[in-house]
Parts: sequence; structure tokens; C-alpha cells
Amino acid sequence: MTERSSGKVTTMRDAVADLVRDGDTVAIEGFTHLICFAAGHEIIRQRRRDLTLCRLTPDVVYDQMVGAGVAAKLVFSWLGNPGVGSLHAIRRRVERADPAPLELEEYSHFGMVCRYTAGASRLPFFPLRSYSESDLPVANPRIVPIDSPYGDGSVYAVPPLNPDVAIVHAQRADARGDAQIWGLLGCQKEAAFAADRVIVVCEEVVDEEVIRRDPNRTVIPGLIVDAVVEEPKGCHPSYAQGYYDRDNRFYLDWDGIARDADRLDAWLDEWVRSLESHAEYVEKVGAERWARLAPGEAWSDPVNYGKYS
Amino acid sequence: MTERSSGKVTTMRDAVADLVRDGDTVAIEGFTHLICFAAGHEIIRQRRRDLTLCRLTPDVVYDQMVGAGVAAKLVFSWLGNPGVGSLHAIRRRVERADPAPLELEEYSHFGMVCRYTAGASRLPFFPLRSYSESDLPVANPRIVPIDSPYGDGSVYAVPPLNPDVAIVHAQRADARGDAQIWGLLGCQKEAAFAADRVIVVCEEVVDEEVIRRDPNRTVIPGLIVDAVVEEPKGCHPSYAQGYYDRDNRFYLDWDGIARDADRLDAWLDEWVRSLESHAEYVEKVGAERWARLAPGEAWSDPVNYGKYS
Amino acid sequence: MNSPAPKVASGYTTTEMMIVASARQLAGERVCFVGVGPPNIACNLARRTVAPELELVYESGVFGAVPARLPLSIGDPTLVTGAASVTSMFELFACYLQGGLIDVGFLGASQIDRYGNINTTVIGSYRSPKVRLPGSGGACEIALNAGKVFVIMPQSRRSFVESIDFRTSPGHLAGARHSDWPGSGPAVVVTGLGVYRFEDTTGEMYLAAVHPGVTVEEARENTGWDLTVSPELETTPAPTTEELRLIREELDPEGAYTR
Amino acid sequence: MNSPAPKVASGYTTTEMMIVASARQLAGERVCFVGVGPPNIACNLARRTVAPELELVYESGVFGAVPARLPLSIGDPTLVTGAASVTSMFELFACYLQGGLIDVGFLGASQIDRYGNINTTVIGSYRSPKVRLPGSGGACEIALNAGKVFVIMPQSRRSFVESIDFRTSPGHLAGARHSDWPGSGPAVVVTGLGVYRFEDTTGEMYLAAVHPGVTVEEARENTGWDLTVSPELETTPAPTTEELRLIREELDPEGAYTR
Repeated sequence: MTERSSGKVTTMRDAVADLVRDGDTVAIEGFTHLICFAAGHEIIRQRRRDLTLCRLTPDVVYDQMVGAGVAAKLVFSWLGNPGVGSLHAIRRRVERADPAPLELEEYSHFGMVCRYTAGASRLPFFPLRSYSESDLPVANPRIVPIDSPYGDGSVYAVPPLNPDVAIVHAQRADARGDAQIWGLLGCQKEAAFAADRVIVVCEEVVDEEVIRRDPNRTVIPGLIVDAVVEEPKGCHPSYAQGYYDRDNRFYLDWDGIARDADRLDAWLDEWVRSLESHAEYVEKVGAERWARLAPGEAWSDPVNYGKYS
Repeated sequence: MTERSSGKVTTMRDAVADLVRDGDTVAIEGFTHLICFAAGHEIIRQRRRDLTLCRLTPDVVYDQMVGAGVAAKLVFSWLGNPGVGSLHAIRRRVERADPAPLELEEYSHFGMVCRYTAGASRLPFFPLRSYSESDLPVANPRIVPIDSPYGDGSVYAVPPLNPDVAIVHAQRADARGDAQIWGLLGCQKEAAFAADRVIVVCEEVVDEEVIRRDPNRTVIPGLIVDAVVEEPKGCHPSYAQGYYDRDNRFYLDWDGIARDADRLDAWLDEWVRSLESHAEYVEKVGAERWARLAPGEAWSDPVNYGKYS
Repeated sequence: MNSPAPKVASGYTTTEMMIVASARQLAGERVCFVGVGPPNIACNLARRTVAPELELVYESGVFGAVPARLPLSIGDPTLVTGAASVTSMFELFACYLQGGLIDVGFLGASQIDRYGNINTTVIGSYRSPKVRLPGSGGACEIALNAGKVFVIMPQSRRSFVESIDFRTSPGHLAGARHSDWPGSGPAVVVTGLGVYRFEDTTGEMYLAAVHPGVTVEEARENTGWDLTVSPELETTPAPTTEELRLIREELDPEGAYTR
Repeated sequence: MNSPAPKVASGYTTTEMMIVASARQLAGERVCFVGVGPPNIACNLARRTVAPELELVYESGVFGAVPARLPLSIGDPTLVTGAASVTSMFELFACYLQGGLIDVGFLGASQIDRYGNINTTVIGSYRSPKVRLPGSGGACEIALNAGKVFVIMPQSRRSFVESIDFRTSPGHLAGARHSDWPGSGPAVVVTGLGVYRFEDTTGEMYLAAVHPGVTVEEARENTGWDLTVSPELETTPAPTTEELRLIREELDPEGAYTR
């Protein structure tokens, strides 16, 4: 957590350098929406090692990070390239220890959400109705049954998940880190509250007054935020509602890239390691592609909070 | 729950007649904000009996309902006239069984919130870090300790609370019951999801398109709503953010009214029983008082959800 | 009412037949938990045909979506714009699914056994898998909490197996579910060959209908156990021209999932 | 820096003295859980004096409020308009309070004992109370989860008692808290007579300072047990003219809580 309430705006390079350490447990959350690829790329550039990567859906971003060798372990609930198929870099390591084994700690979606929620609210466990007669508790002994204290049966429990670092991408945030998200909310809030350190990345750093004109839209309070990074288009090929579309073609392309370890490595060289920053990546993606990903406009109506003075 | 997805708009009289039954467990929620006094008054007018009334803060609305004799029991966490003092009708029944005893089932704020959350999510219990070494579990044996299945200590559990009826007031809703709230959110969402039947009362029934232009603002989905009642100023003397202010003078006045059982009864006659509807109450409150309670304007900015076609 | 028999189409794909057969199963259902791909198309087809009041809840947190294009992922932004409600994963799973609001949940499967137990985790052993599959996602909790479960999957001896390698999502176990489970489990399995249901008493899958042109023998050949066949075996009515028109012109005009 | 001594005021109320003494205790604190009334004024006074970086979290779900008028209830709409964040009660209690973000929680008390155990539930027996008080509200979880607890309350033999009638919110129990409790419990009690602290080893309250014009004897007379007095007893510096100006002109101009 942070010492001061302002002055948290920094670069992605400095945020990752300061706040993400070798061996850390890191959660880059976002369910399909607002997946911060820019942070994943910077972690690759800074050659972090032995990370435990947490996400409900490891997605292409973790396939890239695993392919780049930053991770020793995944904590997850659904391992795939959504709408396309497999994550091949991760599969190579899991199925053939190629080039090294990858530890897996596996839950279901709701189990992961409950783990973050327990972590955020300092509960020693979180109960849910799942896992009964599934082999998941066999594969993962941290999933355990728990009796209701009212004698009306049992449910299952999962343990809290408290990442060292949570990285969440928002449409907008102020310099204090108060971050607003619309569209799919995933479990970014829970992951951020559960984490020791929080990096908020956003499409736009806005004046505090913009945030304060709609406080119900704030998903992450600056109180828990350590660094604020303005990184436009930082979610590509994922998307930011109202800012740019999901680049489905990239998800399809990734299948071919990741099937071949050498091709994957060349891709990382070309698109990550040889670039200085996400701004260069954005430029390299090219104006034409960005134009194709630009949505039309669909504005919400303003609401009146009322002036009470 | 309802059969159809539209055509739920009705009057308060019909909503209460159809959905609130003698002996029901009823939750009129709203933490200071959006307390639906109009529903409480209609329940008094229709002379419901033996209700179990649930609320974190019983507030003046339950003092009125208890004074009118509709309730046999309260489930609550803080019993007072906020900012003023006591709820005298309730105190008379609790301290002196005058005119009849009133059963109390008592938790803390977070305990009540957890009870609704367990009810909403079909959990047999909800764990929280409270009650340890408090006398509350002695007074209420439904508050019980529970060991963590990971051997790291114990916390407390509360049982689910599933009201027969939840009544929530929103700034606006569409005819399907999709309801949007801004300002303090309390635990209306949890209470509504936990309830068998849901009445949404609102300041304005709006076109479905207004709701759909800002889906993240929807707190209660029409899916769980049985009736939609348009009842402008239905929260007086409580308030609706952006619509009218809290009428603090009434909260002060209530202290004097409720201290005397006869005066309270006369007040109920004048302001509730002799009126046909909340519209008459609004008129009786008078234009001058409403003018004093009108806030200035403080609009949120619209956000772009983007057109993806 | 006496209306003319709908026109039956020819020249449809296996996936189109699966989608049409699934959609028809949704007659009378109210609230559906939707994933992307064939189940999404089936649900939207049902809304336009047998179940106009069907409400769709997307696993990503969207209720009351009105997509302006075919959603290409479960989190497509077109599901959000214009929706009635968009909420967090916690609320979605806790209040909608676990809370008991979902009548029908759809599941896919890499392996299924005769009792509808489903594997989407690994082929081979868990610790050193031959094929690492995606895992549960929300399937395990859908299997327990949805009122009933519909399965859509391709059928072969590799997918319809005597014994699954990993039980990700419990079905009817060895014949009967636990009495304290909220949902009643798999009700229907739709494959490229036919429609399967489950016997009430034994919890065992049986062939209820074969798709047009499919023989019982083919169904048996593609099942890894001794398949029970309904004495009142039906033949799935072929897709109508209207059903195919809806799929091809409105629901999946680019044929992303259906060709 | 060598600045002139602040001007000391005269003619202040007991409540003003309590608020000023409480505000000064907040020097160096970071995040405060605020109720309405004197604690709210004390916190806002501290922000303008000894703790400019103090963050206020309101029990009603508001973070970063900038009230345009004195809030008259914990849920006053003026706390919402212009705030940095407004959230649900679940999130507030689960993530902020239980999650461990709160450094200081304020509690009031109808009765307190020498170990800082607090009663806000009943006078008399629980089943047939002489006086039914409001109950816990959030006090019980604040007492356990806030990093430390500040108590503001009027003092008399009826409120400072040997034995409380009901333990709503645990303090230092019979001298020591449980080691697995997240918060360290009551640190300061501010009354109309003085400031009390707790001995580390015994968990017992002692008189640390008397307000100007108050004698130790008065404090003893208004305490229902044999009161320990600090050997380094201080006298609370009287409110400065600036502190009183802030209260009277900016924080409570209508004197709703302070006169």
C-alpha cells in the first residue's frame, strides 16, 4: 500500500521495476475484457523469473509470459485461447516439460473468484457450492469440504489468494489511483483488494473531478493503489469497452505462432523484447488495424447526484 | 419470481396486496438512503399482521410500522433514529411489552449483510470476523463459531436470511424491473437476490433504453423482480440521491411524536391511514417543504460503451 | 391452430443439426446460462422459435444482452452495449448461478460417460497428461447448481467413453445424484448423431432420437459402452428452412460456428 | 522551526474539548473509519491540523468524501456527491474493514469498563432490559478489525463502570486480547474530563491527561472502579483559537454537535 494519496503516476517500466519482483505471485486479471497485455510484455522485457501467475483464464497473455520463461507456476481455472483452442506454450510445458515443467494449481471459475474474495476480506476460507464428487479436490487438496455449523450439510471451501501484486487495467483513473471501469467487471476489484501491491493501468489518466462526478463508477479506490500508469491501448489484443474492440484475428494468429516454440520466440523478439515500450507496440500494430478496431459511439446518460450544500 | 419479463408495473396498493402476506418476513432495505417509507405506509394501510421485519437499521419506518402493530419480530443490527436518538414505539414494546412484546433477533451490521449475501447465494452459512468474545452470540445462538478447515483458527458464522419479500427503492427502473441506483448502495442488491418476491419501487419508470444505455448502473435485474411501482418521493423523510434531500426536521419531529403512543397513533391516522396513497402524502407534505428539500444539480459525465456491430 | 407443416430443409451441416436440436429442447425453459459458440446460437434460435421468453445470462456477467453482431467470445463487447445489466463475476456466480436463478446450463465435454459425468480437464493422468484440456472454468459449479444441464458435444468412441479420465463436472455419478445438490444434472446430450436423455431411475443415458440419416448402429459404433436405445426411438425432425434461415442470416451470418 | 505558540482559547464547550483532544490523537494516522457526529468533526479537524493526509472511510460506503455541508447523518447525500468512491455495505465491511485497510475506528459507548470493553446494547438484562440501546451496528466488527480503536464518550459513574451489562464490542477483555484478532483494540478514550490510555501489559485504562480545569478527583468520582492515574499525568492543552475557529466556522457552523 502507498504512503501518499497523490503522485502515483509513473511509467510501466518504473511500475514493474519497482513493484514486481522475481518469485512474486502476480495477478493480471480481467475476464476477456481489460487484460493488460502491456504489463505482461513489460514483465517479459524486464526478464522477471519464477513468478506464480494467477488468473481465471490464463489466456494468450500468460501463454506469452510462460513462453518467455517468466513463470514457474499457474493458479487458474480455465486454460485456453478463448474462441480458438489451446495455449500451446503452456501445454508444451505441462504435457512435455518442454523446456521445463510448469506447476499448476487448479480451481473452477467461482473457486478462483472466491479465493480472491477471501483474500480481499481477510477470511481464512471461502465457502461455495462446487466440487462435490468432482476430481478437482483430488487433484488440488487445498479444495476441502466444510460442514455447515447449522447441521444442514456440507459445502466446499477454498483458501484465500493474496497476490503480491495485482495489475488491473481500467478505462480511466485519477493520479491517486481511483479507477473506473465499465463493461465486464470480472474480478479485478477482488484481486486488487487481495493484493499487497496494486498497479492500476488505464487508457486515460483523468482529472480527479471526472472521477468525483460519478463515484459509483469507481471500482478500485486509490487507497489501495501504489502506481498509476497511463497506457493507451494497453489491452491489445484484448479490448477496452468503448475504446477499442477485441482483435479476434490476433487470437487466431496466436494459435499458429504458439504451436512452434521458435516462432513464438521470434514473435516475442519482434513484438516485445526489441521494443522499448508499449507505445512502440501500438505504433507497430499500425493505424489501419487500429481503425478496424475502433468502435462506434454509444454513450450512457448522465445521472444527477445532486448538489447538497 | 415472476413469470413474464414485462408488464410488471403496478400500483403500490396492488403490489402490497398481491405480494405481502400476513406472517411474512419482509425486508425494506436501504442504508439511510432510499428507504421506502411509501411501502411501509401501504403495509400499515392494508393492516398486515405478524410480520417479521428485517433491516440493518430499523429507522423511523419500522418504528412507524411497529407502532401501527404490523410486526411481531425485528431482525436487525442497529436500532435507532439516526442522528437523533431512540425509536420509542419499538422501545416501549421491548422494554415494557407495551402494548405487546416484540421479538428481537440481533446481529451486527456486517452480520446482517452476510446473512443477506448467504441467502442470495444459497450458502448454508456465511463466515465473518466478528463476534469473538462479544455477548451477541450469547444473546443470539444463531451466531456460531466455525473453524477454518485449514487449521488456522476460527471465525464466526451467520445463517442465511431469505425474506419472503424484499422491497427496494431505486431512482429509476424499466417496466421489466431492471433497477438503477446511484449514491449509497447499502445491501439492497443482496436483500433482493435473497428474497422470494421482490418489489421495486422507483422515482421514475423509464424506457428500457435508458437502462440499456448504462448496464453497469443496474443494481437489480428484472429477472428477480415481481412488481414495479412508480412512487415519486416515496422515500420521504429519507432521501433519493439527486432527487430530494433527507428531511432531517422530520427525524427530529418523530422523536416527539413517537414518545407518546397516542400522539403516534394520531400521526398514523393523519398521515397514513386517512390517506389513499403516497401521492396524497406528497401533496400533504406541501410544496414549500419539497422546495426546501430539492438539491441542486451535479451531473455525472456520460461514458462511451461503444457500438460494436 | 391448424398451420401448414414447416418446410424441411436439406443440405445442412452437422453443427446446424446440433444447434437446432438443442434449441428445440429449450421449449418451456426460462433462464439459460450461456457460453459462446453453439450454445449461444442455440439459445438465440430458441428465443426466436420455441422459447420467446427465454432469458439469457452470460457467464461473463451480462444479463439481457442484445448483441448487434455474433459474439465471438464469451466476453465480446457487443454483449455489453445495450444489455440490461452487467455485473461482476462474484455476483454472477454467487447470486445468479449458485443463487438458483438458472434453469438450464450448457456444458461441452471432451469425454462423457453413460451417467453424464464430464471430463474437460485432461486426457491421461492428471499429473502427466497426454492432452491438457482447458479444465473446469465454470463447468463444475454449473453442473451442480443449474436446474438442469444440457450437453452439446461431438460424438465418437473417444468422447463417449466407458470411463472418463478425470471427473471435472459430476453428472449422475454412478446412477444417482446426491439429494442435497441443488440441480438435477444432465437432462439432454445433443451430438452430431442424435439426442440422448437419462433414465430417471438408473441415471443412465439412452438414445432418444437419431438425426435424419443416422442409424442406431452408427450411434452404437460411436459409443464406448453398451448403449441403451429407447423403445420409442424417434428421428429428429430435420431443420426447417426457417430455422436454417435464422441461423444463416441472423445468428451466424459468417458461419463462424456452423459451417 | 520556531513559531509562536498557538493562541489558547477560552469559552469552549465540553464537546469542543473532546473533539479537539480526539483530533490531536490522529496525528500520524492514515485511514480512519468514520461515524457521524463528534468523530466526523474530529477527523475533519485532524485533516486540517495534525493529519493532512488522513483518509476517511464512512461506514455508509463512501471513500474520499468532500462534503459541501456538515453531514447530519452517516448517510447524508452530501457525503456522496463529489466523493472518490461509493460502494456497497458488503464491500465496505468485507474489503475495507475486515480486509485490514482501517487504521483507526471510532466507537461511542454507553458503558465501558477498565479494559475498554464496550456496551451499546442494553442497560439491565438482555431479555428484559431497563433501557434498550441501539446495539452493535458495525461496532463489534470495528472493535475486532480496525488497527486500533478510539472511544469518544461522556463520562460518569453510569458510563465508566466496574462491570458492563452486555459486552457488545470487546476491548482488552480481562487484560489481554486474543492473539489472532486483527486489531489491537482500544488505544484512547476521550471523555469530557480527560484522555485515557491503556497499559500495554495489563490492558487497563489509565488517566493520561485531564482537560483544563478538571481535577484528578473529579475523574475518580466519575469512574466506577479504582482509577489508575499516570505518574506523568498531563493537562490537555486547551483548544487553540484556530482549532475552535475551524470547528465553529467550517466544520459545524450551526453548532449541531458542538454546542
